[in-house]
Amino acid sequence: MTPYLIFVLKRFGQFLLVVFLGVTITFFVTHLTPIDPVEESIGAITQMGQSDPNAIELMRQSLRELYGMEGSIWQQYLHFWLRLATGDLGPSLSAFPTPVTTIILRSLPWTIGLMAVSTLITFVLGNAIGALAGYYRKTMVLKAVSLVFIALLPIPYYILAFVLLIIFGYLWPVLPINGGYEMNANLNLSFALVLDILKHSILPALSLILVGAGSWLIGMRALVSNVITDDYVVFAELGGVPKGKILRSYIARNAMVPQFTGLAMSLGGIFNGTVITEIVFGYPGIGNLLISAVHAGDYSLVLGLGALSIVGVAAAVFIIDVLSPLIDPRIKVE
Amino acid sequence: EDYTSLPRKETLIVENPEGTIKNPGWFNIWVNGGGGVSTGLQQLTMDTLWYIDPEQGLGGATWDNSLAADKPQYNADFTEMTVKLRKGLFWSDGAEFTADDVVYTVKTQMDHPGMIWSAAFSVQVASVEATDPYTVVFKLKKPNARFHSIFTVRWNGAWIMPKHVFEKVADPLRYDFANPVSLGAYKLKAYDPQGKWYTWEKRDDWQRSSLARFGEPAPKYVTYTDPGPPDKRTIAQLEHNLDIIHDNTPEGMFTLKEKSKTIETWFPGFPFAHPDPTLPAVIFNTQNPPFDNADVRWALALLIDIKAVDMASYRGTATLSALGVPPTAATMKDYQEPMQDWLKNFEIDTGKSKIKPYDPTVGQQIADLLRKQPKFKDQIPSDPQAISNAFGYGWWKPNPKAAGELLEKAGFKKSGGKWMTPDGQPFKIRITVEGDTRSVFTRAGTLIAQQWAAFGIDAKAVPTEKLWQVALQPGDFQVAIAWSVETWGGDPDLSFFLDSWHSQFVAKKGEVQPPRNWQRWSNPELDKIIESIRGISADDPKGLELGKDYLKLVAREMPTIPLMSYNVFTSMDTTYWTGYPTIKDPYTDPVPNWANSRLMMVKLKPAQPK
Amino acid sequence: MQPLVEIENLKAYYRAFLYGVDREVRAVDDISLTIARGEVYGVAGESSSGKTTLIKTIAGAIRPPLRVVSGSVKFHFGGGTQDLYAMTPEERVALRWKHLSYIMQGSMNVLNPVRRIRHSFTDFAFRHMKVSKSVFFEKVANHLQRLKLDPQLLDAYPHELSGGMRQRMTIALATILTPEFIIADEPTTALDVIVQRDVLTMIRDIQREMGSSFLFVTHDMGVHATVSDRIGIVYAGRLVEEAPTAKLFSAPLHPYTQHLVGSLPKIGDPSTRPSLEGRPPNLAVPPEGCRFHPRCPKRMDICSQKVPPLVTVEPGRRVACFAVTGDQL
Amino acid sequence: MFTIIRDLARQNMEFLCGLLLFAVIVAAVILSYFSPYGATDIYLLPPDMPPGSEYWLGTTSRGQDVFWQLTIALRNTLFFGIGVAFLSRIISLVVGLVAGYAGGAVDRVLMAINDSVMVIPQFPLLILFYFVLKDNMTWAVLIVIMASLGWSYDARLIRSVALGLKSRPFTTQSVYSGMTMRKILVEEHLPYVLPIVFATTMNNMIWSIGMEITLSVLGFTDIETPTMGMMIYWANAHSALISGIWWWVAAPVAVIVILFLALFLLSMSMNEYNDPRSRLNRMGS
Amino acid sequence: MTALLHLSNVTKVYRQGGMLGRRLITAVKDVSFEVGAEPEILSIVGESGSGKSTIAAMILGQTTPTEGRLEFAGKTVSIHSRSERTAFMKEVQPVLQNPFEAFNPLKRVDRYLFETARNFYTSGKRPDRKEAERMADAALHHVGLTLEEVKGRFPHELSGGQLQRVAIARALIPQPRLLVADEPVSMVDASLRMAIVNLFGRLKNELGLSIIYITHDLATAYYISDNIIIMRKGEIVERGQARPVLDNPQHPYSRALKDAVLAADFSAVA
Ligand SMILES: Nc1ncnc2c1ncn2[C@@H]1O[C@H](COP(=O)(O)OP(=O)(O)OP(=O)(O)O)[C@@H](O)[C@H]1O
Ligand SMILES: Nc1ncnc2c1ncn2[C@@H]1O[C@H](COP(=O)(O)OP(=O)(O)OP(=O)(O)O)[C@@H](O)[C@H]1O
Ligand SMILES: [Mg+2]
Ligand SMILES: [Mg+2]
Ligand code: NI
Repeated sequence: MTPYLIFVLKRFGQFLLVVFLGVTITFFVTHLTPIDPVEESIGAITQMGQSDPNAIELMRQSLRELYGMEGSIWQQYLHFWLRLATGDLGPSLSAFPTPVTTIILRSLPWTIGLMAVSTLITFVLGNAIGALAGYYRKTMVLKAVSLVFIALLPIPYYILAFVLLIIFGYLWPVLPINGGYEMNANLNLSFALVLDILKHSILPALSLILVGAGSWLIGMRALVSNVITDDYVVFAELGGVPKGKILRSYIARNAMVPQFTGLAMSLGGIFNGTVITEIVFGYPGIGNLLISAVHAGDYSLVLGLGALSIVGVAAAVFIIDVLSPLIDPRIKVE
Repeated sequence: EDYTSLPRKETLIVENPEGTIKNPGWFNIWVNGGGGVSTGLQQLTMDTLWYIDPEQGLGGATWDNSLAADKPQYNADFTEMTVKLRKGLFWSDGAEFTADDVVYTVKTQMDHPGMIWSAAFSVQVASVEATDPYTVVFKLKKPNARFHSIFTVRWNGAWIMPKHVFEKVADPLRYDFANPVSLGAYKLKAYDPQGKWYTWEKRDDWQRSSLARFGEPAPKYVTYTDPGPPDKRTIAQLEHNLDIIHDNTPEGMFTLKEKSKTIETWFPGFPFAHPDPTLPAVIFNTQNPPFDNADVRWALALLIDIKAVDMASYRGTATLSALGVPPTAATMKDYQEPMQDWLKNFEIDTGKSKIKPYDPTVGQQIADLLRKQPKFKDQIPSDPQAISNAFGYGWWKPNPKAAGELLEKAGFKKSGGKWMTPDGQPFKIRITVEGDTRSVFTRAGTLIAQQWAAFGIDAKAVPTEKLWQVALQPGDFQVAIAWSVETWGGDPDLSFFLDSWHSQFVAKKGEVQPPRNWQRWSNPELDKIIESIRGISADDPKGLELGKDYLKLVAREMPTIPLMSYNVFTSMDTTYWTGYPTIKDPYTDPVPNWANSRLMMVKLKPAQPK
Repeated sequence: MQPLVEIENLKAYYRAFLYGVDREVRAVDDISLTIARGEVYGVAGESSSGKTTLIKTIAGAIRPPLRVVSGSVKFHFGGGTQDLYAMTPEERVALRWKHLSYIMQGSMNVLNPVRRIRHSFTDFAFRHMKVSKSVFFEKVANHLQRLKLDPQLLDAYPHELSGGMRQRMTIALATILTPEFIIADEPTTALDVIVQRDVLTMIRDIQREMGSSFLFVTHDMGVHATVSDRIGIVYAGRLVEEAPTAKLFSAPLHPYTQHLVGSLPKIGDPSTRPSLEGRPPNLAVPPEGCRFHPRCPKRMDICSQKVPPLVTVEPGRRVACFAVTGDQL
Repeated sequence: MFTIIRDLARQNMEFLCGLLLFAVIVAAVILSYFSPYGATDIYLLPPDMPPGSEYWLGTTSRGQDVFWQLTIALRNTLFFGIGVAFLSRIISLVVGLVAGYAGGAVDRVLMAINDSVMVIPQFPLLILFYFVLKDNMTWAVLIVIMASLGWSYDARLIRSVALGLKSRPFTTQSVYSGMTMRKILVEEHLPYVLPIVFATTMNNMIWSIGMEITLSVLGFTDIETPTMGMMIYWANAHSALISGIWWWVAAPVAVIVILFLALFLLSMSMNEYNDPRSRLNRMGS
Repeated sequence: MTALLHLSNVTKVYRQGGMLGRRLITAVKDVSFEVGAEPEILSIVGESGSGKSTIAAMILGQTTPTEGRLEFAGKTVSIHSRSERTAFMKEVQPVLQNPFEAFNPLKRVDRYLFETARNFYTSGKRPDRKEAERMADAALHHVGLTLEEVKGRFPHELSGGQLQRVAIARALIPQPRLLVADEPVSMVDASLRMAIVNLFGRLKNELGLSIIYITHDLATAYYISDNIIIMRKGEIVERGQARPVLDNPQHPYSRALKDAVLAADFSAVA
């Protein structure tokens, strides 16, 4: 076996351990929830309707049986892993008997689509401006642009998103503000649909980019001002290598290395969804699903989403570690 | 088909207050499977035997025989109910609706615990059979004069299942009922797999549905959608992209009124909102001291300045009630108005003095107060009857002195500006409020807490998500802002909520309380009233008198402090449709998640020619 | 002797604000020297005496807080005369690498760590050679072979090479365009003695082959003895002695040089070596007069009052010490 | 100390701006103790008054003075952010330094814990805590919970620096001076990671305050304690943006931006001051 | 009489690449030597990577040998508890390579002196501040400094020579019997180099200290040491008394090493 393969295998073992620990913690915390999915269901059923107390007691019993909520928490824990081994996350308790996987898979592509694209754009944009601002320290335009992004950073996301919405959806209504596509759209794949989906993603993506770029920018700027004094940069400058080339191939290329780990983390983090984006822009996705699952005490759904996110983050970090020798040739894996 | 929206002029767009539907493809309304209900499913495609309208109803009566041809027929001891069905009604797939469907509905649910009405049928029904294709006979396990209410739509009811569809299904509990077969005037056209919208299309054979009795529904399409948080609904309606907003913040309503020329509301002026037949109140957990003491409860009531609460919560748009029924529709004339004299003379004994706590002029005062704000001046009614309809008849006068006396009577002491309980502890109250979900009541709770705190009580409002499940059901609260009173709206019979207030249903401390009577209050006098109501038929005029007895009892005992009706800020845009229900033509509740709102479809008129 | 580089009265100071105190470090204080075509000129001296600063100033590698206060650096590349501090930045960039290359201190670590070495060659040299890529790399390969480097190493990353190989790579990079003037700052420190020897001989060979001038710095006198034609001794920012290598070692004139040469232990010579007492001078507040006088065994009264001028005592040989030259002025 | 500040202020525009902005924040926090209105009292003033001479930043729809409300909210939010940052910094310092220095099994165990915390989805966890704790979910508890979620990434950073410090010769010198591990970590290594600690503090505060606001907007926090999030929550509950009460939202947003610009400018110029290379760079210009 | 330090057949194998790697590197291969009971300076020379520092680390107890035994004053070196470690450090102290790196630039240099004084007291009780200062001053005297010159100073306020002498003074405080100096002069310039090397000679004579002097520089090894070990690739290729060995090296590698020394003696090159 090559040393690299051994490294990958060991690293994979670590990945499994982290997933195991993370899911275990999430399992027990979710089961602490005081919301009983059965009571939640009864609440939904009796909402503004009939409520013969005797009938409700009967309903309670039959639902408890139906949802398979018997057994100690340890049995349920064991059961959970056994089921998970076959890729089954069990039925959702708030949308019984629909499988958790079905529910998640319905929203997931939207979350991934929006978040992955905007995370990447944010990453590129933030780092590009950060690198430029770190290298050309005196340029006023860059200073101003960085300042704007840095000032956007602490603005509560909810407000920023809402202001965008008011501007582009009300004061100057040019962009759609609700949903992932037009209401009553024909959902057969067509060019028009794709265009419509893109149009609907502009505002959510823009809001994510505007609040997100600042932190990449700050990080990159600091990294660049460190790298800039490294010997190989000075040497290249003395060697008369053109400035643009120095910035791209020497400074940015080296400063990017630590940023990739951050990128992996945020790409992994997209499996958390973004509740506020989904609420403000009515964008489909798993963030809202998560909140409603928590509200409904639907711990099998919460756990499913939690596990997804844990695997997502851990896998992203795993992948970046495994790929790191490619990004930074100095990292040795022997 | 093109990638285009439906013709806007033929489409009615309605807010679905359930928001985004978690399991959008689930249409089996008989199983709680994460699908939507107010998506149009229950309003436009479901039907059952009878409806009671929360307002006045069409055809001159709040009572409507929908699938049934007539009112329910009981035998003398209320152990048997016979239903005659209408003829000539068809499911949207062409099958005829018959008694078999009704029998199937009841039997299937009884056979499948976990279905929504399963328990209710199991507890009551001994047998059900179709004696002929249009007659169903229920035999009951024990006498019940209101068994029919399970098939009577207030907000919803036990919907009738299509036997010909479900009998082919292996397990009705796990069947999603995709492509739902409709018994209403509309059928499913399309829905968003992400659960954001549902669109229904008028049936070609709409005439074969029960709604046809009232005429042809106007909108060809009806879309129920999740328009997002209140501010976005406001924007959408200002842009004429949303015909009916289900609910809004008071401020959102003011903004709409100010900025839009095409907005119609229940009241043309203040308080705009529709008072739903629900009674938000300060609910005490009467099983725990000191709230087991009526004097303490009364003292706390006398510390509330309802005008401030109104301004803080509804910003003046509340319809107040001092009585234990919501100040809406039928109850206005059946209870609120007739009880006024009694209220004016009603006395309580503080131990040191006797006072008359009622202030019949509160509505008037609020109107005067609002009229001072230039923005609203013209929108405030001045006719006394209109004021009473809009703002309620009156409420309790703040009386800190009497409150102090009552507390002292209950053994409390004041020391260093702080009230101490009889056992010497600081009097500490936590008011559980619902937080964001019903922000208006959260606002009310914080203000009441402030008023109590100003009197020397350590009072604070604490928001809890899932107030009902987390606090009310397990009885894990001291005081909450919520409601335990709901009425039919269009019918004075109080059994709808009152029956479950019987002491037989009050849970022990620490155990889960069945819905309603969250205050866990038991009272022998109340039990007697409830038992008397059970013994008479729903439309027996004696019911009204028993209802008044109940009102007097709870006024004396104050197990909850009734505040106001649940005012819903429904607004309707007249750009594409007119003919919405309003106080001038109150044919039904405009709040569109009520199944009764199907009546709107036949009353609407396109605002612009096609 | 044809001068290639003429340095006149060069002064270069560091100015620093430290905790509210304005501090000026006179790291190069009035140095003049001339380097001939084809000559190897070595600069030696204590640590912190200003060797690197001098060399930076000559190479035009000035970055704040270093400032050239006065003096000039003139090159006679291709027959003309270029004044380094009168040129535009563009002109300076044009000189670099084509006529003048500079191997900085720490030359083991000057290659971009995340790119293959091949790219460094493209970045630095390709522009100047008006040939196609393939011809260019053929030339590079030939050049590397001369330095006993396998051309395949072009496709390696710097960290995959040993320290010696990396230094040789840097040297290859600095010499590929056969510049007229090569500047190197401690090019062989931290190398194994055996490797160091190889590298030095190679540098020497290449320099001879190309006929370039070579200015380099080290405080290792053994290295100077091996490579330099002429040596300048720097003490506390000043040139205190300059002499052909053989003369400097066999008959040092300045007391500091004498100490430097005298203190070197030798294998086969077990006699006791003295150590120089006292502290190196602080360049922010250098001693008055001769900067060496506080540590000087031959100190006279005048040494603490007047700065000894650099006097030519015989052709190619200058020294700044009153004890040697007497109070001439 | 004073000379350093004066010095920095004189040469460094960024520092000066940061200092001024920070002074504004500190002044507001101090002012909050002199507020004429109770922090949670509502309907004391006419609602919806725009900014003007009587109410500088206007009043809210709840009849509160935005200015005074803001000072108190700022104070609470700042204490919250600082509390979370402080606690989480301590955890990440302990874990990072110990893991880096001790190495071996200790390192592996600590890093396994670290990574597990890193991958756990924070948001649902916070909401669940909120449900579980209900009334007991005070600010202090929230600070502790947030702190125990917000340390892992920075602990890794600190560990990587500590790994380098371990092989620095002065560490060996300390070991042979007989210092204990605690002493070496606290007195020798800590100063080296402090710049990272400061740099991450700002990010941590942005994160925690952002989280607080998100939780508040969703209605998951104590509504009786005025904070930035709570102000936005109430403004939102009163449709402030759509009904034109923009000052209710603009004021807290402006203050948060000022706070972070101040922190950012200060930490940036301080870092440059600490790093001789870039400090000298600046002087030449 | 037992030797002060005795290494018998010591081998050290490193696994490279941390917990992930598998490549084994034999840094030290079957090495035996001793430092006698009488004070002596033992030089270890050899090319880079030949295992010199690894040997130093093993002697200092920083790593344990993979095979073989290390005895100090007749006892196998075993460090398990903190008290054993303290006792051992009292006897064996290091001098580090780079004086500028050996002190935390953010801390005053006297701190290390006082810490050492307080942690390695020879008398019964832990010295107080005064006593610690006295001990530090005494040690500084041996290296030609006084406490006054050093007290309260930061590393950047001292010259390299001074710093290296402070470092040596610190190592002297516990009154050890062996100093392990791993390339103590490779980072200081020629004029300082002799000052330090001469100091070693004095310490041996005046304090009866044994010193293991690790270096690249054959000339200083020749100048100062009694005995010498020449290493290559983890193995000892030649050993003996320093001067005879260097005057006339036998092993080819020793000869190559000697040849590579660039003589500053000009006539030798010309
Ligand atoms: N960036 C700087 N800022 C302030 N002072 C500096 C700077 N760089 C060098 N100096 C000072 O200038 C003087 C000369 O330094 P220089 O690096 O030229 O010495 P050197 O002879 O090359 O030393 P070495 O042999 O250690 O390389 C020293 O006193 C040093 O402290
Ligand atoms: N901690 C370690 N882990 C793995 N390998 C190591 C470690 N320390 C040293 N080595 C390897 O052991 C070998 C001997 O190293 P050592 O540092 O003892 O050599 P040295 O003679 O001191 O070299 P130098 O003269 O460069 O200081 C080298 O190949 C080195 O790479
Ligand atoms: Mg130098
Ligand atoms: Mg070594
Ligand atoms: Ni022995």
